[in-house]
Amino acid sequence: MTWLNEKERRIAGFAAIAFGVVALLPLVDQGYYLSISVNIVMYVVLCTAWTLFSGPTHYISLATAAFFGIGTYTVALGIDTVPFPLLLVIAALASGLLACVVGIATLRLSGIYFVIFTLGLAELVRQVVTWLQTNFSSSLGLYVFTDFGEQHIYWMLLGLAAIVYITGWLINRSRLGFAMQIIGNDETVAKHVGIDTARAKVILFIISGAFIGIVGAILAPRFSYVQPPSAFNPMISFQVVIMALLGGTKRIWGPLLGVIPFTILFDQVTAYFPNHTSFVIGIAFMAIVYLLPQGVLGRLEDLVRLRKRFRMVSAEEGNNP
Amino acid sequence: MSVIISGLLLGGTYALIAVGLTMQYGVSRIMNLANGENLVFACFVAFWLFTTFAINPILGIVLIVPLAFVLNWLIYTYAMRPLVDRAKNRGQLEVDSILATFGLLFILQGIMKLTFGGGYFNYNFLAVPVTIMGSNYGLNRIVAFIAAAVIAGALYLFLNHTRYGTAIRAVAVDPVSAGLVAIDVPRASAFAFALGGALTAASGALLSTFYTFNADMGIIFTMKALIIVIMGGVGDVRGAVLAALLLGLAETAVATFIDPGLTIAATYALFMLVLLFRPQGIFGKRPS
Amino acid sequence: MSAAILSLDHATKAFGGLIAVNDLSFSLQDGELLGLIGPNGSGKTTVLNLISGALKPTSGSISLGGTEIAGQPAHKIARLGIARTFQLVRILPSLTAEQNVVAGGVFGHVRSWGVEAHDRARLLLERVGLSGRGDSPTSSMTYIDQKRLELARALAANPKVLLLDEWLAGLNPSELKIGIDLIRELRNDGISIIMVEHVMDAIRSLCDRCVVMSSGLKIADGDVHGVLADPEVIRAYLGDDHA
Amino acid sequence: MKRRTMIKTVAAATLAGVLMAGGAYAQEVIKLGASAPKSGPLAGGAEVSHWPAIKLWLHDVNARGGIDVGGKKMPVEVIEYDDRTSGEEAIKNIQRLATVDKVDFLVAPYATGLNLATAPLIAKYGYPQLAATAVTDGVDEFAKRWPNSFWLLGTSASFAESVADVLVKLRDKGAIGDKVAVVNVADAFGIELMNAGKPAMEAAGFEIVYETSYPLGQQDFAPIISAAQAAEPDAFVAFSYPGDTFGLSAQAKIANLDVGAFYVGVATAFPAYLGANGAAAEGVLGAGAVNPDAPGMAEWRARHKDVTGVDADYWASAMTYSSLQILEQAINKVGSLDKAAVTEAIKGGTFDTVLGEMTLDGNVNRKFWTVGQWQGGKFYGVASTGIGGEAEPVAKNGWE
Repeated sequence: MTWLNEKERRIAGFAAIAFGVVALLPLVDQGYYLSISVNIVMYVVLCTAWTLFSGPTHYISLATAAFFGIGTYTVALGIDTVPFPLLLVIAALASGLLACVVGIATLRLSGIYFVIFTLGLAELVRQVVTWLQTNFSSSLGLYVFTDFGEQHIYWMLLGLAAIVYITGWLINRSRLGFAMQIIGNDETVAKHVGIDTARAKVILFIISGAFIGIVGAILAPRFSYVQPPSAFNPMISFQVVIMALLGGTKRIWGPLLGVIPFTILFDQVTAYFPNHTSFVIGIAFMAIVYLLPQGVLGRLEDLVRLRKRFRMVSAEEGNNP
Repeated sequence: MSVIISGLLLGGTYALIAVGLTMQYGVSRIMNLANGENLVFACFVAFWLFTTFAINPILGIVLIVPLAFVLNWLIYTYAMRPLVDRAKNRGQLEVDSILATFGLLFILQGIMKLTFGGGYFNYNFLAVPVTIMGSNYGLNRIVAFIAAAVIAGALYLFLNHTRYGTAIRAVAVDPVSAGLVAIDVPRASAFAFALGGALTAASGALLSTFYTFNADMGIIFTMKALIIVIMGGVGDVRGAVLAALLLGLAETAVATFIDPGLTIAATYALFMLVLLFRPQGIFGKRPS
Repeated sequence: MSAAILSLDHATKAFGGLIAVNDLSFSLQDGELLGLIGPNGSGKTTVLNLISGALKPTSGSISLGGTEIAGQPAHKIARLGIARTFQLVRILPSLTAEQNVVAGGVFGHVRSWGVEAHDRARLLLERVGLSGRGDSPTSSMTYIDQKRLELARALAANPKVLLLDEWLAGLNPSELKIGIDLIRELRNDGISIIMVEHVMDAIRSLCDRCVVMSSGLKIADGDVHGVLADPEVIRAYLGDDHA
Repeated sequence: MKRRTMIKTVAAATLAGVLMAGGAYAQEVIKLGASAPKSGPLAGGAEVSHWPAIKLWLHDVNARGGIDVGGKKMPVEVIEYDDRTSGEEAIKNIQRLATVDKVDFLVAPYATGLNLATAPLIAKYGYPQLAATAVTDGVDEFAKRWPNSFWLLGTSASFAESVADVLVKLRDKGAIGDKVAVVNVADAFGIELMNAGKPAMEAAGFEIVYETSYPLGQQDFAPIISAAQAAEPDAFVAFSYPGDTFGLSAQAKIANLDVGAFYVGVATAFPAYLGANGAAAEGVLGAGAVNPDAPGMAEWRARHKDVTGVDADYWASAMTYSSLQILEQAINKVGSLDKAAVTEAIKGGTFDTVLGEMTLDGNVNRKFWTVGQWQGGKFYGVASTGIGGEAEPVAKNGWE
């Protein structure tokens, strides 16, 4: 492949090996470690998809729960009649469509309106779904019975993670990615060099939303019983923002650095302080905000920069007789 | 007619929820996600004062407000100031304050859970019917509505007819220029944040007389408050009150004439319309 | 004389009660270098903003080679072949110099991408006097270099009309000479240019024609020397006493 | 402190002694895992009906020296996790309990959704799942799908049909006429009850004069109550959840809704309901019940207050406690901690619980309380699916 340079080929190789190794996990453990890994991979995909849009644009989207819930509901409604892979496609289309409508309506506004509107979007969709079901069907809860075990969900999520990373990488080297970089630098300049900034943002929002919808769809079989409050749980939106920002949104693998420690931290807190979860999480959270202002990624880059400088200094000193 | 009165009463409640946040977000630039927790916390304190010492909640406000003022002042000084100082631009501060107050939300929630547990609480105060034009309304709601009017009115007078109030409005419009005309911006911001917190707490005490609350409910209030603040125009008391009343009327009308299942949908539809046609808020000035 | 490539017809822009551009009409001929001058606050930058699409005119028409562009979004106008620089230089700080220039060409009316775009960017950098600086971080560049870079970015779009907003402001005398020479070369290459400028020497030595504005109105339009001698123009610049 | 256990002082001392005696025996303590909401939307309910009941049972069983397993008394230790009212979290907790903590048995999660979300996993590990707080019409299907699951609290259909029966009784007494206003919360529970309740009431000759649903989390009930009032019903029925149960009642009282029967759903049986409404609670009908005058019940309630510091509710608290009694008796009968054997023992056995004798026919408890009523400061069961000992329903007589 001529369109990959040496370095890229090496990274791709490492990534492929890493994915391969991680994919072997269900063969080692089918219990708790698999469960927490499903959660980790799920949030990795959610946060990375979120970052695809929010990283370059700096718009904070709290609509994750809405897309996720739409994905979950797509599967819950269709599982008995439609083949699962097709449901994943429908989930992607449905949440992408929602992202498109919301994006067109709100992305020309400034950031804060977008935050509030997306915050309410999950509630809105949840209420509309509830209302439709109340008035046009006999029951609210839907049962999703499949033969999928945790390991199948895990593998599907891993596969999706790979697709998200590849998509992100392709976007970065495409005109769209370059356009987003310019928009992130200076939106006025972006417009004057001919970039349709609104359209670029909407496209990214659609891609991001579609991926989140697929995650919701993949996760649906994990909950045998789907109902609006669990499918459109606003906590998902918040956790995604927090983990992604914690990791760092400047690079596509930034969120990974947030999701892993955060999921483990959350889990340990639940285990060690079941009665003080909120309190301890709150403290941990404030500490993160104050101690890691640029996220783990920022801190890591600082360290790398420091080391480089240190090396240069010591090299210079070494040259002195 | 009863729809209008019910709607206004509900709107009054919403106004109470939102005026505090409009100060905190509008002036201090802190998008306080823990606003609802602050409110529920006050509910609990009012409940505790009422059930333990038989102090009536209206009187309880006298105790709660200064306490909340000091507490919020401390929160701003020790938790928010460092963020304001290190933020390079408004966007950065927005992100940081969202994250920090999200942590604060959990801490407050944790404290409430440790002290009161996770169960539902309510108590009876002024839950007596008052008949207006043939329909009954709870006296506690009417009291809350009157209190909302008094609070909003006092705040409006303070902001528009006192020296310090004018300074605070200046900070709301442009902190940098305000600093140039010798306004102590950090102090004004801290004051506005503390004042906002105190107002929210006062609302909590009033709301506790007719809402059933538990430690997990804060976020519901925060969401409503945010919508109202944005609809009204950030930092604009008149706008917030008007938006609150509008929302109260719209929700009641939808619940009565269309379907109670669509009230949230109505809220967002209204929100969206305001955003599309007057993105600067009801009274906000269009930036040139 | 060749045909007008850009023309404004009764263009007006009002901000609330303030009329920044009042019923302005003029046209730019193909290959012409037009100076747009006037005292501070007379509405010159607003005119550039109207042409480039940063602002929508309240009324009137603006056409580029016969196509109506008034009120079109900035990105569409850019794609039709109008490029600009900014009064306060706007560099894309996280990109390298070469990427900055590439940015100008990727989305413009001649859309280049990939190796070809980078080759072109290097040529343009060379042309504005930044050869071999393609990989340097933009934050460490001097003011004149940032201005050169911005110009290269505008040229990357291969524009039909180039708008220069006080591009020569803030340069020292030796830099100024380099700058003037550079603009002259562009003009000799046949690019149509409108330049808003306060540096009168530059206007005198470069421009074919001048449009003078005062308080949003056009008060003079014509040959540079004639216009600068017009009493009304002098009054606008210096006040009634000097007329 | 890792894994806050709820062992009380006496038991803890015994346990410490046993542990210090050395690890000669493979196991001395029975580990019981519990994952349920301590935060999130359902925490409010779990704090009333779920956690205190576990605490009380643990106190009781350890005060006896533990569970008698094949002649040896083994104290019980509970490992608690907060599922934050989230299915993902609940699944992870169950995984952790089963594979990391390696607990011997589980307390079933709280509420219908979380029980169903975790059921496949619990089935995979073979624990008996005694769902004491799930009300759903799928009980038989679920019992078949997961043979280790047991469904104790009843079905929505029975709950709703009983409401119609109670209304018929009241009509026969002349307390109410034919006009009924029905509202429901737009959640699984509310909708299932509405779907079963409406036809049942219509079949019994009632006329539905007002009908609507409202979303979960609704806080303002003035429009609903005034619209209902405008329809001039004789009875008001709300298939509601805790927050709305309180809200509807408060609004009905303020509006002085003049009905002969007032029914609200979940949380009517909470002690807080009486606390909030005082004398106005008298005559209010609600979902679920117990017989507070049954033998041992008063004593049990007193002990509940004593040990946990809070009052038991008049419905699910006792069922949660009973589910643990069933588990204890089944372990006792089998004489080992073998999960499959204990599950089998639960299937075939008859158990002595605080709610009386209980058998699980096809993994389902067929005898349960469906409607209760506040009468003289206690919540009496007025309808059940054949338990016996029902109180007579009385007319709601004003709000003073």
